Amino acid sequence: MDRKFGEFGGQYVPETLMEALLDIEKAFLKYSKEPEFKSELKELYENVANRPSKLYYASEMTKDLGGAKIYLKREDLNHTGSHKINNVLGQMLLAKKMGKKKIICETGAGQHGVATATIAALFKMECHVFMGKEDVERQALNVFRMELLGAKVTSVDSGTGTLKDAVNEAFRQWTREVDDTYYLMGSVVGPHPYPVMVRDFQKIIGEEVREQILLTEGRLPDTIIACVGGGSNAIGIFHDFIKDEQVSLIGVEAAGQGIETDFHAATISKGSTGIFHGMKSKFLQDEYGKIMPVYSMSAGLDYPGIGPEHAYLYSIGRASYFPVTDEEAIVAFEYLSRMEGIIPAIESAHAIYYAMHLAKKMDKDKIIVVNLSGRGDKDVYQVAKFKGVEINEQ
Amino acid sequence: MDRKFGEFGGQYVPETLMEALLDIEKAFLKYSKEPEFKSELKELYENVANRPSKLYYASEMTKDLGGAKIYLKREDLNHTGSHKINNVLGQMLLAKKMGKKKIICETGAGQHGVATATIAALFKMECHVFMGKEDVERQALNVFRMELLGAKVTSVDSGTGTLKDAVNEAFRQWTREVDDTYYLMGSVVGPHPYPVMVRDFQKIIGEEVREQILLTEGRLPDTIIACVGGGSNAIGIFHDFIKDEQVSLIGVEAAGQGIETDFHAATISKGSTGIFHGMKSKFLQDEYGKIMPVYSMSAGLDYPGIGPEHAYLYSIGRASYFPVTDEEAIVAFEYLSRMEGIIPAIESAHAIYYAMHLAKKMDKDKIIVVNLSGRGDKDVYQVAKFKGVEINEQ
Amino acid sequence: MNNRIDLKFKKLNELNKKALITFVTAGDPNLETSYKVIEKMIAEGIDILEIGIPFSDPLAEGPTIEKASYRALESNTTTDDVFTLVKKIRKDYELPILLMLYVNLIYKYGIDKFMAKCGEAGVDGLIIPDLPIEEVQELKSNAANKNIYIINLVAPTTKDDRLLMIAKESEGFIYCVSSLGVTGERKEITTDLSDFYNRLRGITNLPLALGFGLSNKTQIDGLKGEWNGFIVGSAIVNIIAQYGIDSPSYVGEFIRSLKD
Amino acid sequence: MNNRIDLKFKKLNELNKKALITFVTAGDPNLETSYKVIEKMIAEGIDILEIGIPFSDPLAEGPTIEKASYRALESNTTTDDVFTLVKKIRKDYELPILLMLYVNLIYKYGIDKFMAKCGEAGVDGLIIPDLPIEEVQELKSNAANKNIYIINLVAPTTKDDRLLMIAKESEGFIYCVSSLGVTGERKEITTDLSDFYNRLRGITNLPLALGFGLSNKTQIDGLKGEWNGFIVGSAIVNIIAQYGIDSPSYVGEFIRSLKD
Ligand SMILES: Cc1ncc(COP(=O)(O)O)c(C=O)c1O
Ligand SMILES: Cc1ncc(COP(=O)(O)O)c(C=O)c1O
Repeated sequence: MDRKFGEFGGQYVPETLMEALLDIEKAFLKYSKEPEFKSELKELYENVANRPSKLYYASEMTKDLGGAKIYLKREDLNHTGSHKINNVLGQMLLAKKMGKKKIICETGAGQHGVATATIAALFKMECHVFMGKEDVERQALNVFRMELLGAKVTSVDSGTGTLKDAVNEAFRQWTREVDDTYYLMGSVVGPHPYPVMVRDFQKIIGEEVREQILLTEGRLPDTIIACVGGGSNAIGIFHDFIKDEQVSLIGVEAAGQGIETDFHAATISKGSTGIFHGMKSKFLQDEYGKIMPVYSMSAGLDYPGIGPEHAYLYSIGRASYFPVTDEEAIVAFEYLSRMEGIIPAIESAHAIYYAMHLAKKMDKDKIIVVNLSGRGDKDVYQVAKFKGVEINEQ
Repeated sequence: MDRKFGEFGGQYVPETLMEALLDIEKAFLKYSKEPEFKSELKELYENVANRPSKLYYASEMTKDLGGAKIYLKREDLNHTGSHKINNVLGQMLLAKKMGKKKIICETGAGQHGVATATIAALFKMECHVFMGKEDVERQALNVFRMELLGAKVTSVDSGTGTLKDAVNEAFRQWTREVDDTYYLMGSVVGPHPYPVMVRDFQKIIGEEVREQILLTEGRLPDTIIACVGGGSNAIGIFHDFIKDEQVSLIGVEAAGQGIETDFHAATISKGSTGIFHGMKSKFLQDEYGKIMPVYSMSAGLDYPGIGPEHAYLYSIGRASYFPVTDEEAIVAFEYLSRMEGIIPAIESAHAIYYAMHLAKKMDKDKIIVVNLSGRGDKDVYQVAKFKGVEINEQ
Repeated sequence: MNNRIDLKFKKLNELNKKALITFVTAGDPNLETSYKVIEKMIAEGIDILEIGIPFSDPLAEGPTIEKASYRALESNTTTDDVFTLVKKIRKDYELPILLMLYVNLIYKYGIDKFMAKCGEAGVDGLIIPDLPIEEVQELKSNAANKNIYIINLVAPTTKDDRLLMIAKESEGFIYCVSSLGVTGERKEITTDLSDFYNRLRGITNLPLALGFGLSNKTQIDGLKGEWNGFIVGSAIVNIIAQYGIDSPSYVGEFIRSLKD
Repeated sequence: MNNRIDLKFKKLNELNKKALITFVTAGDPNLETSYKVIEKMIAEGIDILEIGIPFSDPLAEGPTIEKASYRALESNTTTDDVFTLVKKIRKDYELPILLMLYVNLIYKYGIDKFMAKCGEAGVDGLIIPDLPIEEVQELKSNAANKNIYIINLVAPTTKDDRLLMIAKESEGFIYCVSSLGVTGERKEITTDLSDFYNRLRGITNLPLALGFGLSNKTQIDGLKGEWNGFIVGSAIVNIIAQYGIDSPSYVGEFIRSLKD
C-alpha cells in the first residue's frame, strides 16, 4: 500500500506508535477488501448515517446569482449533522474488528467528536475526546452533546488551545495506552494509513454525487467546491472525480481576518512544505519550522496543515485552493439561510461563499456542486456574537 | 368536508376569521386533490424535507430491554430536525397557491417556528412567529435560528408565556391582517380545517412506516407510540393504521412533575371536554371553563389541549394515552443517547420512555414503532441545567 | 316580542335615537366597583349594558380588555358571581343586559344550567366572540327557551352571502365589528363604514350596532351611516384600569361626554 | 570509527561503566543559563550531552519538557542559536553532543544546510522523536556525510522483527524507551525491562541506553539488565523550571547525586 502521495504523506511518529499504525494498516488492508466488511459498512452508511445524502438543486440561489446551476451535497442531513460520521463509521467498524474497546480522538468544531461519541455509544466503546480549550468555549453545545453520549471530553489548553493542540494531546494520550486504544483520526491528516483510510471512508460522498448528477443532469459537473480544514469532506467529494480531468476541483481555505494579516488558516495560500502531525504536507510555519498559531472563526478549519493528498493534488495542479475570510463566510452563512432555508456549518459557508463568487462568472449551462459538509446549529451563537447580538440562554 | 370528528372539532373563532377559514378550506379541498399539487408536495417532501425518513431498528435498545423489537421512525433526520416540516411544506404550498405573501405562526419548542421560517425563506414569504416568553428563554437556539432565516419573532408574555399564549397572540395578529396573511398552524389543533389539513400533511409518516415495516418484517407492527403535544406527529404516524384494529396506538402526554401535582400537561388523563382555540376537544380547565396553566419541561408538549381527532380516537377507544413525567423523559433522553447514539428531542423522549416501559412486558416476537419526532440538540442546555450542569457559552 | 332588547330598539326607533351600549368586565378590579360603575353608567343614561365575564384566554380582545380580564380573575370573579351581579342590577333596572363571554365558559358550566341561570338573573342576550353561526345551533334552543338572544357578530371581512346567512339567524341586533383586529381603541377606522352599513341594510331590517374602537363623541358623530347603536368598551375599561376603585365617577363623566 | 559517541561507549565499556546522558532544552529560560547548566553537568562528569531544540508542538513530550520548550521559545531561541551554543561548548569540551529535535526543524531549515551546520558546530548525533526508521532515509546520507549519527529509538511496543530492522539501521547507540507514553518522570516503570533488554541484546551488539522516566539513583540502580547507559531529562528540566537562572548549581548537585 502506497505510504505517500508523491512526496507527501509518510509516517512521522514516535516509535511507540509505529506497531499500532502498522496493525491498523494491516487490518484496514484486510477488512476493507472483505465483502462482509463492505456490506456491514454499507448498512451502517444507510441505517446510521442516513445515506445517501441528497443532492439538492439550489434553485433560489441559482436564480439569484444568475450564472451556473448550483447543487448542494447535503451532508448536513446526515445523522449528527456533518460528513464526519462517514469516516467514523468506517474506522469504528475497523476498530471493532481489531478487538479494540477504547477510542480516542481529537475534535475541532466538535462535529468529529460528536460523531465519534455517537458511534462509540452505539458500538459500546469507551470514548475520550480531546478538544482545544478555545474550541470548547466556542462550541459548548457540541461539548455537552458528547458528554451526553457518554464520552469523556478533555479540554486542551496547551499551545493555542485549538485543533492542532487537540491532535498533539490525543497523540500523547495514545502513546500512553497504545496497546488497547484505537485513535480515530477525524480528517485526512496524520501518519499513513489515516489519510488513505479516511479518504476511502469519505469517498462515498463523491460516488453518490456522480450517480445523482448523472441521473438528474445526464452529465458530470463542471466544478466541485468544498471547504478544507484537514480536508476530509473535500477529498470525500473530490476523489471519485480526480480521474475526470474536465471536472475542476476547488478547495476553500479559511482566510480568517485576511491572508495579508497574521490571523488566518490558509495553508495552501501561505504555507510551505513541512513535516508535522505524522505527515509531510503543507503547513503554516515560520522560517525555522515552528508551527504558526492560526486563526479562523470556524473551529473546524482552524488548523495549520492540510491533508497530504491535497498538498499533492495542488502540487500537480489537479485541484485549486482559494481563501475565504470570516466575514465572507458569514455573508454566505446568512445568504444560504435566507435564500434556501438552509443554515450551513460555518465551515461549509466558506465553500458556499466561493460558489457565490464563481457561479456569477459562469454560464447558465454550467454546473457547480458544493459540498455542504455540515449544518450550522452549532454556530448560531457564535455568529450572533460576532454580529453583536446578545443571546442569553436561561 | 366533515368539520368534526364525532363531537370534537368545529370552528369556534371570531367572525373576522371565518371567511379566511372558509377560503383555506376551499383551497385545501381544491388543491389537495390536484395531481400537480400532489406531485409538487411529493417533490418538496423528498428534496426539501429529506423524506422518506428512515425506519431504524434500535438493536441495542431491543437487546437491552429484552422484549419487543423496537423500531424508531427517524423524523429527527428531516431537514430542520423534526416532523414539523412535513406540515409546513403542505401548508406553505397551499398558501402560495392562494397567492399569500405573509405567513404567521405560533411555536412552542421552536421547531414549528424554525420549519416555518425555513420554508418561508425558501418560498420568499414574509414570516412572523409568535412564541411564549418562557419558551423564548428555554429555546434560545431556535429563536436565533428563526431570526437568521429572516423571520420576525415576537415574544409573548401574556398569560403563562407558553404555547397556548403564543396561539392566542397569533390569532389576534391574524384578525388584524387576515386579508393578506396565512396562519400556518403547527399542529392538528385549532378550528377546522386545520386538524384535517395538518393531519393530511403529516400522514406521510405512517404511510412510510407501513411500507417500510412490510418490507423489513413482512407484517404490521403491534404497537405504535408517539408523544402528544397538539398531536400532529402522533396523528401523522397513527392515521394510516387507524383502520388496522390489531395495531395498538398509544399517545404519550407530558406529566411534568406528576399528574397528581398541579404541574403537568396531561390533557387526556386529567382534562375534560371544552371549547378553546377554535375547537371542541379535551382541555385542562377548571370547573368554570377557565384554561389552566400547564407545565412540562418540554416546550413542545406544554399545551393545555389536544387535537380533536385524538379526543375522538380516545372517546371511541381506538387510541390510548398515557402520561410520562419530566424525570422519566430525561431518563429516556439519556438512555437513547447512550444506547443508540441518538439524542432525541425532549418531546420525543416522552414516547421513548413509554416504549422502554412497554417493550419489557412484550414478547420478543412483537414489534413496537416509536415516532422519533425530533432531534434533541435544542434541548441539551435545558437538560444540562435540569441536571445541575453549568454550561457557559462564550 | 317581549325580549328587552327588542323593546329597547323599538322605543329608541320611535324616538329616532341611537342606542348607547357600554361594556364593563365584571370584577375589574372587584365586583363592588363593577356594580358602582354600572350604576353610574345607567344613571348617565346608557341604553344597553354589556357585562364581560372574565376568561383566562380572551383571544378576541386587545390588551385593554385582556388585562381587565386578568384583573377580574385576580379578584377571583366567577361566572356565578356575575349572575349574582346581574340579579342585583336587575332588581332596580329594566335596561337590557348582555353578557359577553367565551363559549367555553358556557359549555363547561353546562349549557342548560347556564341558560337557566341567565333566565333567573334577568340576562337578555349573549355576545360570544368565538362562536360563529356555524356553531351557534348547540346553544340556540336552550337560549330561546329562556328568551335569551344570541347576538351575532359580523365583520368587514364577512361577504354578502354570509351576511345574509348571519342575518337570517340573528335576533335582537347585529353586532357590527368596525374594523379588522381585536377590541381596543383605534385612532382611525379605515374600513369603508358607509359601504359596510349599506351592504348590511340591504340584507336585514334588524338594528345594527357598531363596535370595536369607538372612544369619543366626535368619532361617533363623525361616522357615516344610519347605525342603530354604538358599543363602547375599551375606552371605559381604560378608565377603570387607571382609576381602579375610584373609577365610577370618572366613568360617569365619560358617559356624559358621549351623550352631550 | 571516529564518531565521539562510539569512542565514548568504547571507553566506558573498557572501564565497565555505564553512560550517563543528560538532557537540557536550549534557551530554557535563556541561552546563558543553558550554557551554565551544561558546564555544571560536564563538570559533574556526565558522559554524553543531549540538547533539545525548542519546538512549538513537541508531541512526544510530557508537560515538563513541553513547558521547557515554550519557555525557550518565549526567549526567542532559534535553531541557529543552538548551533552557536554547541560551538561554544565544543570549544572547551570533547564529550559527545546530541541534538534532540522534531523532524520539521531539520526539514524546514534544509536538510543539507542543517547537517553542514551540525558538522561545523561539532554535533555528533541527532535524536528525532518523530522520525521512525521508515522515514529516516531522507536524512541518512546527508548526516553520514558529516559523520553525524541518527540515533534510533525503540519502544516496549516494538516487536522483535521490527527491533531487528531498527538495530540494522542503527549507529552509535539505541535509545530504549522505558515505557509507554511521553517523556516525564514516572513513579514506577511497569514495563518488564529485563525482558526488553534481553530481547534487544539478542538482536544487537550496539550500546543500549534507557530513557523516559528516570529521575534518581535508587531507581537507576534498581533497574535490572545490563543497560549501557541511562538518559535523564525531565528530572533536570524540572529543576530548571523551579530555579530558573539560579538552576545551574542545583542541577550540578542533582547530577552529583546520580553519580554517587
Ligand atoms: C461541518 C464541517 N465541515 C468541514 C470541517 C473541516 O474538516 P475537513 O476539512 O476534514 O472536512 C469540519 C471539521 O470539524 C466540519 O465540522
Ligand atoms: C420534536 C417535537 N415533537 C413533538 C412536538 C409536539 O407537537 P405535536 O404533538 O403536534 O407533534 C413538538 C412541538 O414543538 C416537537 O418539536
